[in-house]
Amino acid sequence: MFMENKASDGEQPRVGVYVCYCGMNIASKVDVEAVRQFAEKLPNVVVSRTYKFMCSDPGQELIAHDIKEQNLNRIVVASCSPLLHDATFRKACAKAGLNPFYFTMANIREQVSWVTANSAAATKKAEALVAAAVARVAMHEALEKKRVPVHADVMVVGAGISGIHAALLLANAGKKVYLVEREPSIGGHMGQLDKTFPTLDCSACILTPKMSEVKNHPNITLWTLSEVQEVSGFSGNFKVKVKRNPRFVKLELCVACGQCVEACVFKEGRVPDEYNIGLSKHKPIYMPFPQATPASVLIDPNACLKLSRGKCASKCVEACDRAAIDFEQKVEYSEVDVGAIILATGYQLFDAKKMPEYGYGKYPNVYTMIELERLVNAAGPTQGEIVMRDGRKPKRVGIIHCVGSRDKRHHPYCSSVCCMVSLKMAHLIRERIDAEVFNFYIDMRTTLKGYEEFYDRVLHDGVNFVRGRVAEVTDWAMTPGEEGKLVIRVEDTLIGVVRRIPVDMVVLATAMEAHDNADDVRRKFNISCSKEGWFLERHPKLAPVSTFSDGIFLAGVCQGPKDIPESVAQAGAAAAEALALVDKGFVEIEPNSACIDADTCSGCKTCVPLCPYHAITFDAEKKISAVNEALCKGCGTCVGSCPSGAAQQKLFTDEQLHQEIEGVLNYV
Amino acid sequence: MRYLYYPGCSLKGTGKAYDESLVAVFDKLGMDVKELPGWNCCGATAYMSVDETKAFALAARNLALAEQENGSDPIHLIAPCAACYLVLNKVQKYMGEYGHLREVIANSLKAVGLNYHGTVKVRHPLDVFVNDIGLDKIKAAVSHPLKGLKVASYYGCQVVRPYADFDNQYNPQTMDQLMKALGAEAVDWPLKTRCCGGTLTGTVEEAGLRMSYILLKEASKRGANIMATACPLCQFNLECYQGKMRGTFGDSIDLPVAFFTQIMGRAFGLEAKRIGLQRLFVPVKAAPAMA
Amino acid sequence: MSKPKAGFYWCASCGGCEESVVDLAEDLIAVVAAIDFAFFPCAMDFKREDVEAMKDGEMAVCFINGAVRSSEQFEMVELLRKKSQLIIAYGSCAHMGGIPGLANLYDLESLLKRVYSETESTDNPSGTRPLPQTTVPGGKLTLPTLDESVKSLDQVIPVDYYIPGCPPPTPLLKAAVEAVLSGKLPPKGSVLAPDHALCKECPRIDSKPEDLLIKEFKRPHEIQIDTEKCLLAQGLMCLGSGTRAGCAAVCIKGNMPCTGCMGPVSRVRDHGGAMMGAISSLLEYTEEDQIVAALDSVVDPVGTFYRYGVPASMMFRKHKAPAIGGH
Amino acid sequence: MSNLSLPQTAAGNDGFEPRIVAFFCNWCTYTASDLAGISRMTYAPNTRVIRVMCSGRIEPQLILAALRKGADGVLIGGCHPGDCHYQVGNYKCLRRFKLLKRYFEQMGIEPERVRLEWIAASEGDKVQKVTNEMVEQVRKLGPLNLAEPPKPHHQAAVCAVAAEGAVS
Repeated sequence: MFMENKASDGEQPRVGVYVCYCGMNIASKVDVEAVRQFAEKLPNVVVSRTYKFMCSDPGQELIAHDIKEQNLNRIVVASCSPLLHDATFRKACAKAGLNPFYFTMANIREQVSWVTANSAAATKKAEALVAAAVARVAMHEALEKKRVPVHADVMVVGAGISGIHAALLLANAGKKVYLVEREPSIGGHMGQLDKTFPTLDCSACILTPKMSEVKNHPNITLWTLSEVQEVSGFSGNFKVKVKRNPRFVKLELCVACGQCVEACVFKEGRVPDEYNIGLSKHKPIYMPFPQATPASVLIDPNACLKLSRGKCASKCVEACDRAAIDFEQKVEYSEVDVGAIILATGYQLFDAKKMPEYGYGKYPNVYTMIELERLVNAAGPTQGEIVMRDGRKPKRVGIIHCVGSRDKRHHPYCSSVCCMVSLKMAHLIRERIDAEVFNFYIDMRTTLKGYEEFYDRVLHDGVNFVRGRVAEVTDWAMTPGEEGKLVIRVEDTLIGVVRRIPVDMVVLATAMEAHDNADDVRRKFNISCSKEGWFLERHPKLAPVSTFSDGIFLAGVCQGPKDIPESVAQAGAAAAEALALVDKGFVEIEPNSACIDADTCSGCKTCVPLCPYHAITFDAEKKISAVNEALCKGCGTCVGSCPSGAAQQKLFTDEQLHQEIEGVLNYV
Repeated sequence: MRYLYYPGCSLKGTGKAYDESLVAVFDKLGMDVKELPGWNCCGATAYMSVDETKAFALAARNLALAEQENGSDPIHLIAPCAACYLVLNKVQKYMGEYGHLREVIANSLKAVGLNYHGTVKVRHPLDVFVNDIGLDKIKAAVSHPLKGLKVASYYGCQVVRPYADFDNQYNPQTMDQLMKALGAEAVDWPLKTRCCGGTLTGTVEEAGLRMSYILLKEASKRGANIMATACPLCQFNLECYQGKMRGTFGDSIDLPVAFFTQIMGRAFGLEAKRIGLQRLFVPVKAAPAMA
Repeated sequence: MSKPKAGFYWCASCGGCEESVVDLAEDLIAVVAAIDFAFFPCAMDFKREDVEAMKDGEMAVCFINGAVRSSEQFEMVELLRKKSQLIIAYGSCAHMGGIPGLANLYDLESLLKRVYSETESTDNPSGTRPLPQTTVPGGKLTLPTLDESVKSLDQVIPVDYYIPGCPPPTPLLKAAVEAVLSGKLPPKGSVLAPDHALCKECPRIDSKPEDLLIKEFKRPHEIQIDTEKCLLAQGLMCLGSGTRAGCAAVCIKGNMPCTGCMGPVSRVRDHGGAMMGAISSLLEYTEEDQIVAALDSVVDPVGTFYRYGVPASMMFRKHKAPAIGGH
Repeated sequence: MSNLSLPQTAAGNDGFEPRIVAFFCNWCTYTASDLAGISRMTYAPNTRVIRVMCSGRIEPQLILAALRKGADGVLIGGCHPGDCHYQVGNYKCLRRFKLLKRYFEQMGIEPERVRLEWIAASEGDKVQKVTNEMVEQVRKLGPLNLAEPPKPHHQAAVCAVAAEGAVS
């Protein structure tokens, strides 16, 4: 793919240095012109220029032009982070016929102008980094990127709305998709919601068609009750091991007629129903919820007498005329090869018990928002009736925002959906039971399309809004009027008084938070987490669905709180990224692998056990060690431990690093 | 675990009963706890509001003295008075956080030939009884289970806030657990940490009175026949002004308010004088099992 | 045609280097036949004046062994540099500072104090110390002064070639002499020995496991050493993996681990640094405290990894050296 | 509580600006320092970051070279244990670092001059904190000023003579 190498190694280096203003991003702190002049005097430097935006076309043109005209054979660009624009400038060099690896970057933005208060100091630091780059690049050599073919199949982990959407897009594009879901049914949180803001269309009505499309799609292999066990390989060539837990019901036979559930020896439900957040109970054999996909019952092995104690009349078996029930099912493991992986593992809700001042779990009439979602839902435990645990219908309801969000004690971030959810719920409550509703908020955040209008509408519904963080929910009656009520104590910061507002029902808009096991998951996939536990995107602006592991993409809330439209949009983006990868047919491997010089290797075997990828083998014939480039991922551990300097890492050779060290120290 | 006892000024004055009962209980539980030699004022209240730094220096002196007793393992300094407990913890925390303050204090300590490395652990007796001694050992020591005694545990504003980590500051439980262990009934009420009126009673009396009244009223309303406190000032406020409250709110409040250690002592069968029961203004005799 | 003249001088050395010349045995005859020793204080009675009398570059080659510290050594090596066309640093001390180089862990004063006052065998109540000058009846006596640090030869004068080893293996000496005579010499600055590590020539290399991980290090006296098995694999601190070959693995054959006298290969910048990196990487542990505990079995890192090379190492000498007995 | 706030600048060694070479791994610490930039967290300008793919590439020779060539301190940043992008590279780094520290003890190099920190990609604030701490620590210690060994020479001055002389 590259032009002939203008600079054969050994030829006297002719370095071109290009210092970027990056608008004012760099120039506001770093004296760019001074850096240019400084660079000019450095050994081997032939050209030293500045430009407003080096990454722009004219900027790149400038480099190409000099390579041709000035016959440059080494290029240094001092601008932003190499993690951002290395590739851009490498391409520019290649276009001008220079092997792209005769290029290096000095990061004078993220590492200098953006983090340094004092201009003079910033300029000095920038100069040091440029000197290092110039010294280092002289040691660079022409390299070739290796191409490796990729698997066309894609895996999507998590089948909430994000996972479902991504999977469908890929499947419709003709890709084979493995969709892995931990729960017995796909649908995720969206399946539990009643209405969706701001349009108030029924959540189930828009979700279920997509769910059945997934079920029936020829290109989608759906694995429910399944979890990813192990991931190996690399971008384009992942090997994924999936653990598939038994359902004890033959999927292909069950038609979800429900006769088995009827027949179960237990006449009443006995297991708190997850789908209804424990507001109802289901039997050991049950249907997760009416629209569950796959449409099949399953058996909870801990609750089922047959499975837990080994003896039961097994009425369900008799009842099933399709003989779908199978107590013999065991855990299965499937291993598949995929080219890309999309993580859409979603979120969990903040445990309101962590804020005892709000009395959740202590006062029966304190609810979480998701509980209320189930209450108002026609398919919910009360068939859509808003009745409290004590059987009363609330006349006054208080909705507390930011429970666990925007709170240093719990989550500093904004969960971003709660304002709108609370508005939606306030509206539904007014609509259904005409109760008086209070919203207690810190700030109202109704930023997206149609949201502010919805807020306005709810204001006109006569919903009360109190700006202030609620101090406590108590059953202590200070006045006779408060007797038997839940009293919300809050400082109303708009009128500047502390108020006590008695209500019948309190609803807590709990925060979205990362799954407890987010840390294990990210380790499995070798990606990073933000402090809060959200999966970390490669770049907040320019690579929002990519991760630091090539070929692994993010969709939905697992990357950070967002609502349904945003999740779906992001799922689309992730699908497109995955598609771009697997459709290309190959991946190019950064040529930073290690190699061991056969002439100087003494065969001491020190490196062999240190390689995490078993990429180094000892040749018992020649009595030397050798690196298998296909397996090497370029960490350089073997180089760092070779006692005779026979192992070297491309792009990070001893020479290059020692030159860099001298560079940062010698000239400034 | 090696303990030292820092009574602080209140327990040698108005809170004498707290001092007596606590020492008696230590004794009964076979804990060898001697008083910190040469202790001085913890620096709370007036000092803190007049000159914070001096107050910290005062508090630090006590910690430094305690540290001198350090053996192989660090000293646990038991501070029963809520205010002392708060201030000692506060200076402990601030010295860790603010290097500048650390220097100031180090210098003032040097002036009296002392220095402090921050190794002492400041503990509240509630914490020690429940988490070190353990409820089982407490149960075992009970000779007169407090049948029928309905205790409203009142923690006050300082014991569980803001530095304590041994109990939940919104819904503390340790004292309630303790009371249950003594065979009493723990009344669940929402005002466990609401301010008792504190020093207000001495300044804006009716405001202070009202706050104390609210506590006593709610406690009795929830069926309590005694209130347990862990703070000499709370105890004083809640008990001594009940007469005045009757006058002010025309509502008879008559609820004995004892130090939780006195109630422990009672359950342990210690004789009344030893745990200072005679010192209470509102006689506890009325309360079941306390006579 | 006259035989080319050669010199063989010793600075701070133990005499082992001279022994290695004697070890040439019968080959010595050939050497003496081919070259003419113009200066060889250990073996023949030449004086400094004889050297001063020479023309510049009169000697074809001068082998200098021993580290350099005293004013006399400075003068002599500079003189010899002038009189010889080639200077060959001979042996670990001239090459890297050698065992005497370990003195760079202390400052001069504490060394003198230790030697002239403190050692168990010293009886010197008046605290007498050697003086650069003493006047005695009949004139002044002078003694050489000592520099603050021990230096390798090339830290004092330009050196053309190095023959490593403590002492240098005679085959290397022989080869060097032949090269000098034939003029078939490698580029200046070369070490006249193979440029790969000892493992390559080690008779035990096959017994070194490919999955070697080390739990703790043993010292030779602590264990019954297996005479066949890789010494590192037995937990002994063998530096063969990062030390220049050319010694025919004599220590290993003597069932003793390599201590690094031949110095590093040309690609390594700091012998001890490279060895520390390699050996520590092979520790089995991942927990910090376990790692630290395992490393405690490395009794004396400097003495272990820089036994022959403190002056030639990147650190050169101890930083702000405290009084002797520091560790 | 103004009287309790920390003094802004540390005292001592007026005018001395420590020079610190930092080796950061690409996936965690270097990314974190980029994040610090993106989040505009200002910190001491004394560090010069050299990027390596993995802290497993960092070896004693690099650290020694930095100090020899004029650095007053060296900071190493890698992924937290268990988080290494290459699984276990950071452990290799830790092992080498621990042994090197032992060596430095003997060589009289103050331990504060060399520091190893695990900094995850999301911990931009930790880059800021650690850098500032390190700079102040080293500032207190003052310049390193290693004793300079006389430059080794293999001078060619006498080569010509030698070449002829040898064959004569």
